Amino acid sequence: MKLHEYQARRLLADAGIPVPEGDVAATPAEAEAIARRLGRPVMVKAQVHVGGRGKAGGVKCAENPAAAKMLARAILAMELKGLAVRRVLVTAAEQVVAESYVGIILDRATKKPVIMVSPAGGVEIEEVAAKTPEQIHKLHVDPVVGLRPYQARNLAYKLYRDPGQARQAADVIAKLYDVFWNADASLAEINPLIANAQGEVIALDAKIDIDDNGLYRRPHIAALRDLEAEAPTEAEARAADLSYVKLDGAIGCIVNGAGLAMATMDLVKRYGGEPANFLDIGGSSSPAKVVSAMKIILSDPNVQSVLINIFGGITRCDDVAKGIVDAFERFDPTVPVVIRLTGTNEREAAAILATMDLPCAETLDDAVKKAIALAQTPVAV
Amino acid sequence: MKLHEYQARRLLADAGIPVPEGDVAATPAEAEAIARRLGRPVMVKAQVHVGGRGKAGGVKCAENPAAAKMLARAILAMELKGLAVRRVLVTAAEQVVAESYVGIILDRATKKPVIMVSPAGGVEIEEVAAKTPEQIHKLHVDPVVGLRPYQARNLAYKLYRDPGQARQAADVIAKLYDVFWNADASLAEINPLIANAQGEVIALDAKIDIDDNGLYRRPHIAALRDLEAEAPTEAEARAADLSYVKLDGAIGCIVNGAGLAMATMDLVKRYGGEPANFLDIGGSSSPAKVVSAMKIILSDPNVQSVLINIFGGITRCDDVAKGIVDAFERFDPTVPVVIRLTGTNEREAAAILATMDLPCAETLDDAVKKAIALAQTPVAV
Amino acid sequence: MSIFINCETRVVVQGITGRDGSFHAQQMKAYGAAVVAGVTPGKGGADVAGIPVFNSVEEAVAASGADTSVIYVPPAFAVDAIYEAADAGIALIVCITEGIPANEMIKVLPHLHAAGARLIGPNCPGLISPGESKVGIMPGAIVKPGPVGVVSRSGTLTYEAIWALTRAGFGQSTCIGIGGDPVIGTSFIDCLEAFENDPGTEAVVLIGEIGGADEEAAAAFIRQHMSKPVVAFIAGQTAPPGKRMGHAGAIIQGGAGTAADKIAALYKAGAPVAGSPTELPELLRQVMGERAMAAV
Amino acid sequence: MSIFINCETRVVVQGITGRDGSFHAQQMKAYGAAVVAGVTPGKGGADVAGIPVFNSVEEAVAASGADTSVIYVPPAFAVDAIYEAADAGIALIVCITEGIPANEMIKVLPHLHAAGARLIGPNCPGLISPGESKVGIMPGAIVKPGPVGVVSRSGTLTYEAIWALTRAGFGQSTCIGIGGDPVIGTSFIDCLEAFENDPGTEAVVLIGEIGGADEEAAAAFIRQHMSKPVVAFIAGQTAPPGKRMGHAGAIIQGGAGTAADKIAALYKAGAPVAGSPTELPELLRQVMGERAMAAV
Repeated sequence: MKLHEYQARRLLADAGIPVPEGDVAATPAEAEAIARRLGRPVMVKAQVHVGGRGKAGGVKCAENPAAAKMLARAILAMELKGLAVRRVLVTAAEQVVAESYVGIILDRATKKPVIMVSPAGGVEIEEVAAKTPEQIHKLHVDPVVGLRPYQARNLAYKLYRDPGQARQAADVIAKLYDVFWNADASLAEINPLIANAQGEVIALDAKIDIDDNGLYRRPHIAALRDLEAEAPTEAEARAADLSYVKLDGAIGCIVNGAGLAMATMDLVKRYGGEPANFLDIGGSSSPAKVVSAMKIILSDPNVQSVLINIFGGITRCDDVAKGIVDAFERFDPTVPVVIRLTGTNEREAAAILATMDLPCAETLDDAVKKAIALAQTPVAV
Repeated sequence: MKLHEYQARRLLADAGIPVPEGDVAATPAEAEAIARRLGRPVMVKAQVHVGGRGKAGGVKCAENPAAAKMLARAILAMELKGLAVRRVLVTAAEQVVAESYVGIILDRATKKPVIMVSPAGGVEIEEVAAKTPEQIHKLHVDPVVGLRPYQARNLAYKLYRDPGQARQAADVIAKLYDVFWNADASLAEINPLIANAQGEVIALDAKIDIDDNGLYRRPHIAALRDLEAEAPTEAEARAADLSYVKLDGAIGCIVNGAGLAMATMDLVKRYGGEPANFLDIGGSSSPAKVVSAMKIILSDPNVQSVLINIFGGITRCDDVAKGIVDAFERFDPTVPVVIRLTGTNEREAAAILATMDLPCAETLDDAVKKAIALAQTPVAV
Repeated sequence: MSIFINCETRVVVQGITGRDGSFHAQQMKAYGAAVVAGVTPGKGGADVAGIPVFNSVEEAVAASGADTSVIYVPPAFAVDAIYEAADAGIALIVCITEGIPANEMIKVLPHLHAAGARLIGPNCPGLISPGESKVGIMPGAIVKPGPVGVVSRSGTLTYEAIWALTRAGFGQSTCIGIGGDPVIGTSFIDCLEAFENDPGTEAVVLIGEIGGADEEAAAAFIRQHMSKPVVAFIAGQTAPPGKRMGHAGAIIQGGAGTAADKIAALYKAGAPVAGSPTELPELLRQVMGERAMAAV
Repeated sequence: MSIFINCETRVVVQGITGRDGSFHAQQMKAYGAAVVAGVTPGKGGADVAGIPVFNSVEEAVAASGADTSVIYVPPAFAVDAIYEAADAGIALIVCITEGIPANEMIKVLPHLHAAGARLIGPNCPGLISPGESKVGIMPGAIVKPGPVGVVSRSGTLTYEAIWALTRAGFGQSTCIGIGGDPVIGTSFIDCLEAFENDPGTEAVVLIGEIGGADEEAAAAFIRQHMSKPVVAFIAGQTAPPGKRMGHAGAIIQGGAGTAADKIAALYKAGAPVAGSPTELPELLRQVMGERAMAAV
């Protein structure tokens, strides 16, 4: 789960990391009020889950409250890479003397959190990493011991020579690690971490991604989920405990298991079709999940045929068959539905579906080919 | 630092461990009020740092508030093993169905916290340990991993067969470990942990000792120190950062280092004297500490001579000599003071003391013998 | 022959009285695995389909001599179950549970290493050595004994591949699902090494997915250390690009972990990659034939 | 000859710009120890009496080749200094700092073990190998080179004993104060074993105190493993009875840790115990003479 900047900023501030004063606004008037309260030039920043906001015009500086209002109106009317901007963050503009980078990510290879810092922070940090890797300093943290104060301090001295600023940066790094760990984050990043004209070290922008598996024990983080930022079908899928990503093709796919779902999509492409979605109904699936999945797929106007591919292990094919029958009764699909059920209780499933006369397939490849062929044929049901 | 039962009980309750309702009282009227509020029979328990309170008559049951008042008055008038009772804990009396024992201590040998539980709790627990050691179950906790829930649960099943009670006991054990660890305790003990008639598992008595080295980072624990429970000279010594224990002999000892202080006392005894105290002025001692030490020793009416034994390492003998001069000016001692200063800056020290014509000694043994000899001689200064 | 488990494996089921635990305990037993004990705190003394239940793994091990554990407990308790198994001397721990926070996993792995225990999973289907034993949830009906080792990050995709092998006449030595989480106890490389050392395995099928760099690491291992042929399938060529892990993700990861990257790495290591799971038998026929010829 | 340190020991002083650190850095240097670097975060680039100061131990080690560290930082920062030294590859860490919570120590010790570092202390005077090197705060003026190893839990009491040896003509191989805290990095036994293996040591003086069971453990080691003679002194025969550690203390501790217990254990192990530190030379004369005769 990705947090918005204003949410990540709040976690940082709660942990004691200095951030610029400010607040989030959903309307131009709110933005103006915040700017007035701050009483100095402000930054108005679009709150959407896309990179490169600044270059896309989603981050602007306003000299006064009236300008803040005007800019907020403009930004709140934007769509950035297809996502509507529904909030802006309004913060006091800081005089940036130096920009550095601090990021923490869980490194799968070493199975440790890795902290990366660079004195060359800012938007070009990836270029810095590629061209001058010696400017990126990495530290793998022993997850059992945690980040030791001396380690935060040594990293901080890579960013600042001035002991006072290094002390501030060490404090920021240590606290960012705590935020990362205590939120079950998979990523926590401050870019840029700036020094301002007064020598203060401040987190100017923040990015935090959360390990969804940790949400059950972090209710305060789970509460931050921005349902409006998701497509409605994706929110509906999550509510039904389905894993769903909408794509642009014509072949709707309902599969059990993420790997098999991806393999099914790959075969759709291989045999000349385009998948309409990724959809994993998960392990021990109930008939109700199949119904929800059918509802979501059938609501996609691009879908010209549906492929149900189930390899029963924990999932019982008869459960899935019952869900299919139920879904047909409820939604009466106008597109062909190709069914391939194999594994646990496949005979019981076949018996349940026998009366429905649906196109069936023995193997994965056959099922995919059939779904593609039927999608190209206009069907009257 | 030892906590009183009512203080330990508060730490347990704050951690979520069930304790009987109640409160601490300094007067019979307060005890009566608590008993009235509880509205049921109560225990009135002397709050002093001695074992065997119950056998000494310091723990009584009162059927009603009037009885509580009367018993509190009697107990508050007691001296247990030389310590005045200044407070009583008044708690709801519980019907005890089963008594078990839970204790956590830092085991020096294995360098791990060790949790001990026994289904045979109560006042005879040490006898249980000696006679039926198989009734004592021990678990060494990996201090890096901490106590795992399964470990607490497995210990709990040694105490209760009933899953509900075992679950409660596991919770108590896990929370007691947290209290132990987060207070920097060297000991945390619940004895007895009882099951009452309703099947509830409750900590009926608690004992917590704190590692003094941890107090700097546990201000809420440090604030619990009961200065009134200490002899005034010991409190004065602590305030001056001296380590002091009053004894009954006639030879006052001022020494740097605990080991050397003990060895000096041993020699006093060996050569026929009795030490009046243990006093360690610590490592890098200032003249002011020597002055404080002299003041405390000279205030002891039993003291017939004072032995100052300093082996200079970090401690500089000239610092000590300056303190001696200062102390003589302030207190004009009427008992002989034998001085043995050796090590760092001993010549400078000798120069400072040269005019004072005090009895000096080269070796430890000589110094001790001289202090004893002078103590037996009436001296007019 | 097989890796990690065989007919002497003695299994304790943690969470045996739960819905999944009790079902799969019986499935394992029905397949022929020696399921010798179960654990559910508070249910000690009960039994599940003739399998005795204990309050703790320690008691279960003492009473049954179990050397392998399989965990079917909810994510909030699964990591503690792993600690308990390792501390009780269990040598192989198979964690089926899905949804364990990665932070918990990176803390427990060093403890397992110190205890000398191997963890498979979490979030995995476990493993099956056809005709020998089954620990986990893989369907016993789709396997048959034979010389092919199968290792996979997936669940049902693995079954698809195994079923294709079985139908084509390729039996398996051991099929193992290592789990799809970012942090897992046993890697592709661990399994490849075990298959390389297993006299009963003649070839290996590796089934990967997009994301991470485990397949690339496996490819490097294959090139340097595997004498036995390996064929592969990688799922996710058409998957929507994964959510980027900020700048940090780009900096820490060498490649992007795309299917194309992984396929290229495997080809370079001499491991042909199938376009569909159903093509795996044909690839196997080629590499095992080649090898047989090379051996002549 | 000596244990743990010798003339090749290269010392970095952690907390070198503090009051104690700067004083003792100079004392060590004056004694002849190779004090090659100091560390104080934020003071990198400065120097203390010609010793270069670095921001981190890592930098200090890289620049100076230090292999031994001595720590003079306040208790709130001392444990982190120990981690830093171990992680920087320091092999011998001597922690002078007093007042470190025992809970912190029991957590850092396994880390040191894994890093292969030895810790002496905390709350100790360090060690001195007369004529070779000095790491810590022991006064150089009271020692002289010779064949007697000295190991002690005390500070000034150790000086008293060393001074008695030196005046009586017994020089020392190494004098080591292991520290008086309940949890320390190097035990009596570790030192006895090192002295036993040190060709330059012919006899050992052990100085103990009441409390704990380390002297009893040392006695058992002496009996089983020491061929070299050991003489001892135990302080605290007249000390007021220590505060009891509840029932738990009584249950966990075998004996009460009294001076009488310890003296009895040592005598039983063949290690005579002096009544006063000044009697140690006479005891040494006896045991070393006995040994000399035994060798004839």
